[in-house]
Amino acid sequence: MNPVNSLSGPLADPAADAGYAAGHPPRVGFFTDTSVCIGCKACEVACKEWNALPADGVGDHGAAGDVLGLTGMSYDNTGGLGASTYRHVAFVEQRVPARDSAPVDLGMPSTDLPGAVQPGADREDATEVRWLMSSDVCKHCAHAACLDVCPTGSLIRTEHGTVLVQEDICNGCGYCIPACPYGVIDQRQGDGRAFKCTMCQDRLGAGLAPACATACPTESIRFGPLDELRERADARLAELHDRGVGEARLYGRDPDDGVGGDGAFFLLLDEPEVYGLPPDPVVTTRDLPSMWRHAAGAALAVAGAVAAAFLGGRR
Amino acid sequence: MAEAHPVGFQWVMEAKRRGATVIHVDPRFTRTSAVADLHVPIRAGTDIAFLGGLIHHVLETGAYFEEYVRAYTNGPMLLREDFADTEDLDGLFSGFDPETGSYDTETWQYAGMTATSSAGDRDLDVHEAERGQMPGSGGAPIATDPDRDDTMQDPRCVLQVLRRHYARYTPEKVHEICGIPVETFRRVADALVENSGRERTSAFAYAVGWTHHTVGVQYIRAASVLQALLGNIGRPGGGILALRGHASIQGSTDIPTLFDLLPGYIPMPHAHRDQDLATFIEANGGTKGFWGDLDAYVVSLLKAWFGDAATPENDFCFDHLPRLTGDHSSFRTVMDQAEGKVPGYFVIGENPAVGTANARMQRHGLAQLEWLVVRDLNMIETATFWKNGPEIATGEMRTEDIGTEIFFLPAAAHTEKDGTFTNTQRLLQWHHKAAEPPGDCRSDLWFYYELGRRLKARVAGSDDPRDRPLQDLTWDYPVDGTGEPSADAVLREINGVDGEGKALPGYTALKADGSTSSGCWIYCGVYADEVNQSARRRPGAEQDLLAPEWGWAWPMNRRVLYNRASADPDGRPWSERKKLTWWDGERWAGPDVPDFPVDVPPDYVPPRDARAAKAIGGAEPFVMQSDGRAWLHAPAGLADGPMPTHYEPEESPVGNALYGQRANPARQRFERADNPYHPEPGTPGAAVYPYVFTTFRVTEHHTAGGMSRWTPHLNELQPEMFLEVSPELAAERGLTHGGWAHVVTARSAIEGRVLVTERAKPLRHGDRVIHQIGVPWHWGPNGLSTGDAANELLGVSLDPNVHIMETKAATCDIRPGRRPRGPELVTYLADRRRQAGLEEEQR
Amino acid sequence: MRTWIEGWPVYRQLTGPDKLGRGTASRSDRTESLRARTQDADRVTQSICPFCAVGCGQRVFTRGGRVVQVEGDPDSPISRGRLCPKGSSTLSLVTAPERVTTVRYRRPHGTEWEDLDLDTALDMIVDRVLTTRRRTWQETDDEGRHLRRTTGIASLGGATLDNEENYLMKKLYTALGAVQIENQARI
Amino acid sequence: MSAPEHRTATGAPRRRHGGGRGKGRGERLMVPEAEFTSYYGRPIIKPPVWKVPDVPAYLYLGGLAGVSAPLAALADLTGRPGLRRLGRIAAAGGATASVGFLVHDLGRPTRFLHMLRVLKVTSPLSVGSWILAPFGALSGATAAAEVLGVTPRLARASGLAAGALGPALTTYTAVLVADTAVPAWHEGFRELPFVFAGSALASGGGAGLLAPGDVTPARRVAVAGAALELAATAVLERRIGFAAKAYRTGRAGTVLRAARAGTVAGALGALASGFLRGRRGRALGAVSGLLLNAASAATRYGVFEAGMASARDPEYTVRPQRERLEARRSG
Repeated sequence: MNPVNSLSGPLADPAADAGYAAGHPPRVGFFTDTSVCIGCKACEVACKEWNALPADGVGDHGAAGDVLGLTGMSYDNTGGLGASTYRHVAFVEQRVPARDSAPVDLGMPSTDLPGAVQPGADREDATEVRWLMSSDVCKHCAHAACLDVCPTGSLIRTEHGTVLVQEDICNGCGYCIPACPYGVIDQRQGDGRAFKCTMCQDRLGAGLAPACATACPTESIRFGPLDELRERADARLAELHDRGVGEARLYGRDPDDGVGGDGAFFLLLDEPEVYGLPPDPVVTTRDLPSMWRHAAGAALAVAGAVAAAFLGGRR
Repeated sequence: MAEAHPVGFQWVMEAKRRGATVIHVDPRFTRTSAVADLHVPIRAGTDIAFLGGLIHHVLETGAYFEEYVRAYTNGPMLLREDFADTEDLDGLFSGFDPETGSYDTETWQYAGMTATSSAGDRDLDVHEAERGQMPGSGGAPIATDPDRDDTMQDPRCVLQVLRRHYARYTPEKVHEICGIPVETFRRVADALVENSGRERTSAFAYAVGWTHHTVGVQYIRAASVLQALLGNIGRPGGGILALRGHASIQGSTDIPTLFDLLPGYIPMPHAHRDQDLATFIEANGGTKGFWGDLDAYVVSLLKAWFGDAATPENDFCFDHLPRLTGDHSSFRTVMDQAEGKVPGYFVIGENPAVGTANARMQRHGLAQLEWLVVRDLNMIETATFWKNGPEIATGEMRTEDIGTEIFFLPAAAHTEKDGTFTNTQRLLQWHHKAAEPPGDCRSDLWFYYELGRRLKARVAGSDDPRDRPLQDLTWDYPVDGTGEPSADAVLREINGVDGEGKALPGYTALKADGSTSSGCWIYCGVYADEVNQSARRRPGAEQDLLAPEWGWAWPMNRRVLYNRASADPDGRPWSERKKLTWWDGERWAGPDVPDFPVDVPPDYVPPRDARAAKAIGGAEPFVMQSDGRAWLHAPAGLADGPMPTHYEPEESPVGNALYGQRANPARQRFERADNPYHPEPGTPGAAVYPYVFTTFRVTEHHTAGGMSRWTPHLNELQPEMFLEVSPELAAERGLTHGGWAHVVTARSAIEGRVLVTERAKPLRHGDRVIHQIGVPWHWGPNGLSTGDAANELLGVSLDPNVHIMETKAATCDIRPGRRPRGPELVTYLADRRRQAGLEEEQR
Repeated sequence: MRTWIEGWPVYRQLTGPDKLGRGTASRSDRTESLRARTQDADRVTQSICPFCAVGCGQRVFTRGGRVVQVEGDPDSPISRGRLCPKGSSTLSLVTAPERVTTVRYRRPHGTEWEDLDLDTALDMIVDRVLTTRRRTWQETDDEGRHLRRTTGIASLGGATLDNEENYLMKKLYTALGAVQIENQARI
Repeated sequence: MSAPEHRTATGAPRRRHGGGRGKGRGERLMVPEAEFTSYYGRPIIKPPVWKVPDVPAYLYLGGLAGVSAPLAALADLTGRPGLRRLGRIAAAGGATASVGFLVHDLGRPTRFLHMLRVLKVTSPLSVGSWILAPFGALSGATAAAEVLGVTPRLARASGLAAGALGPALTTYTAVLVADTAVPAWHEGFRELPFVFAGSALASGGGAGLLAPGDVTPARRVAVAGAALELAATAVLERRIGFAAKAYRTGRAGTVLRAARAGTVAGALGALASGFLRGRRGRALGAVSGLLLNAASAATRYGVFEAGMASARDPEYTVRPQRERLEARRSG
């Protein structure tokens, strides 16, 4: 049984923690294996079609705000997740040493890439290009800061253990937006409310997989009960390591991490920040008890200071 | 493949997961390269040198599948003494006529043939220059067994000729021509050889990167030669897979809306003084193999079209068919349009104003029409060229001056009509109508049915003999309440019926006596048992991998063509791992429909007077070929050589490192003011267009954009025309990432945002660095995201066999900043042409 | 009153298991009534993707005669239910507000589109075809070879046409004697 | 949007912090500084959509109201009608305006009442709403009675109740900003309540200096608040590591430096005004009070801007996390 006020650490059953009775559906999620992602963006389109999301930015070149028009960020003209973009495919182009040269750990960002060749130099054989693609999505954290800070109860934990914005409740206070350690949720311009991936809550209810996972041609996006996905991910990681892909690593899989494990986790081929993901996210509410204690102390100081000011005679 | 066929690519990823090696050969580093085990950057337009290098490697290291080559290919066949190779003639084969720019192919034949060579050559009424237009469906008719040497040691045998032909395609030459390092080349060769043979197979997949060349057909031929040598044809996991780009582009060639073909790859008849049906059959059919039954196919087609009017007495209305006199292909036609010779034009679900090479010429053609019918989902550029075409902006055309009358008829979407698409693996799949089309939107089936109905009504009482074909045309299709004709009934007509009006089971049931009809013999069987077989939808999960009960593949629902070759000459599988079709003692067995007469045993030797299907020996898997074998050397059927030879593209920055002959000598060129070509490499003006560009597609758009530029969710993903250049080229030309640049050719200049990417890699050619620019294909002035069309840049020069244009390799210049606008563009281009020495030459 | 107070999540927080208001207590009416629109479709029609030649299976969901969703057909052994971005955009393709649904006519030298009745348009096209055909008919060439054709009417078709459509096109054009019949397949 | 920073489409530009101290200069660094990698320099977290001046004003006015209420209540009890009257009006006015700014900032203002749909202790904004709502009602009633001159007993009771809630109003806003993933705010979650408390005291006390009659308690409150704010800010900047840069640089740095100067000057002025008699003292007190309020508002705005800046630059998110990760790996 979860402690009812759990704010961080492993959480076996987030739905139970949110009041769902025993027998609720298992916690479901996504395992996104970026090693087989071909960057086709079917997930982005299928998501927008299903959820009837507006396009953000067609024909608008370089206006302020989110990324519009050609970004120059490789083939990523989406930029990031947002209020009308629940799936975002990142494209990272890297120059790396040719595979036939001595193996290097490509994952460590702390050094220059060995063998890097300056543009203009002859790069025949010396290096090759690596093009990483990864479909990002809301992580549906076990400890979801967006949910916990939401003052209206618009953001809830569902029976599937996912995190959902209730459109009929949200009043657009915007608190969830900076609370998210991944920068997922955002306010839709012209609407005012906050939106993010729902894991296709309506489809889940009908026994369907979310639109993105349904479309994904190469099974880079897998949907299912989280326990099964974690097993599958572990097996895939071992397989890749066996094949010499030492840079493969899982991200968000660990229930001991700062958010209690993600409901949507990833197999990455480089450090998370390369893909625009925080390397070690922590749910902000982990520190909330301490924050309240400090605030109480400070409030007492205010009360004390005001009271003390009235001590003594009047002038 | 990951770029343009992502869902098909799932099977490549599946294979990779199971240990397959995936190699991607492409001038550009694409999404496919990103997940391939090896990306091999290649100079655009040099694939035959690369494939030739592999053929050289396979022959010189003895890595070919000898038993397969001996039994199933024409490797042992002896060639005529007077055949001369490119080795002897510095890049030409024997028989070239420099005046007509075409080959007499007689010397390419096998030795010991009693009949003289191919159909066209016997057909004295057909002019030499028209022969390229004869598709040669059946290949060379062979009356007797040619001479052969089964040891394959005779210097005149095909295998030895092939070895000599590819002798100079060494890894070092491949490096020089293609820019592929020797070490990389060896990795490819090793992977290919290691994964071919009895136990393993390799497949080649290609798309328009191989076909859009002046030697496009020979690209595919080169892969065929290589795969035949390695024993990778007719076997599971083998083959050469065309990844076609449109839902029914395969169907569009099977039931062709192509000038030179009748349904089922039957050639259109040529102009003749006195050709009757029998001589047409004799000239075009084979004596052996399934082309030997051409008479049954043609008669059944004529019966399907002209019904009771087609009788043995009137040659089944064979004379109702119009006759060709040469090239009537799209490009030829457009040039005729531009000269005002073609008043009427139907454009149906196509967008040549931006989608076809030398788009400016296309629009000039459109502007000279009297009337134009455009049918499409969206208001495409072909319908609006008179309003917002680039020539309006440059002042070359004025709307008021354009006399073209235009009917834009909105079309129904695939969800709004019944019908079949034939996919890239020859699979016919029925799509059911889900909703009524809105407003005036109608299916193209409705349009043509209605057009035909009204035309027939108008000529019903005519006694003009010209109208007879129209009067005789069968045109009775049931219609539903909305007037929509039944696609099901049309499919049934395509399948064909017997004398009692029952649907035929397959093409072997077709008769030449007029008792059967079939609108397309290769599709015969799609309505077998009076069931629309294309609409079968037994879930894949309930079937084996071939899924024979999903849709229907022509011919006869075979999923792997020539699958007889998956067994050895004795009918045993080459290996247990790779078994597919085998002789079980009584018949050919296995999960697939055997591509072979099912009860002909492996040891069957046809009697000398046997013809057609009966003439196929029990160990001759290539049943459509007149000798039953895969052709390493093509004795007929090709206009530009019996063996693939490396030629440079029409426009390339360097000369041919192998031969004196630079480009395909038989290629089709159009020396016209509106179709200027760049100077040859080495001439003074060549430096004006120093770089290579190659056109490409991205996943987010579809071809010229007619179906993708109006969809918000696709356009936001690729919102602007861009140009891919390497950092090295960006530095050389001062291009800024994210800024504007324009690409210039003698035809036009187009602009786009610069994407400087290390995926683009300059290649070495000797001491020269070759820069290649990637130009995506999808934009035009209309839609949600707009931009210049790549086709503005391209000139028209064609493959001589199939009249397809070269879009994948040409030369250009690139400059920072946007292109000049308005009339300035015209002067700008003319200035560049003058610098290149083209303007005086042309005008 | 009781129902009203029960509708107040704070009350549900205080009385139910979800003290922190994270789940059950905070659920809204809309959340409780969420349904996939595919569940409410009148009909599911099996179709084939109209873009490339892989031939992926599609399921078309319609409600009240309108297409409400298009997604991959899991039964297809070719695509196994998956679609690429273009295939996934099919709903937008067939329901696009930009789609033109009426006949548009541009008269010779005209500067604007005009409206035209579909039936009239068909008759006008029939007129044009017959006139042009008669005017440009070639019975024989200069050498007396039989031609029996017109080179005055050309056609260029896209490769998203159904086989049945291509068949009627080729059949009709051939009977008319038109030979410049071409297709995307060559382009 | 073009991406002028990047010469190519190549992703993950690697930026070395502490520019100019790179390898090429022959310097030997004690500890090689970790490189910082991001996705095309794009922020990792989403910057708040909260608008200026709505949210800084909401923070400031909450503080002003939260201190004015107890000040008024105690002035009432100790017979300082001037201070009482001004405090009651400031409390009610501050609370009302604060709510006004909050509602204005909502994406769906008509759904303001949804704030009271749930009571979530995990949400500082929920808790704050549940404080602000009764506080607003109580202080409003008190001020109404004050202005209308009716029901002084009831006004005293409601004023006391509002006064008791007031201190909470001053510091929950610090939790509100700290309970986010915004590095400059979250890292300062221990200090920010005291910064806000001090700033609130300075503004509330400062406002009290405008009152007629004896304003000694207000002066003390103002000076103590200013001292607390300055001290807490100093501690904050020292203790929160890399995120402190957000408070020192850019617009936030400028604003906060001005705020600090204003606070110091206002506090000194307030102190001095206690030694001056008559109108000069009162005038100096009033000017100081206004200055303190301006400074207090500037502090909140500066804190707000520091947070925004740290949210926009991915380095604030990545570097501390990366260092934490490396420390965990090596330790």
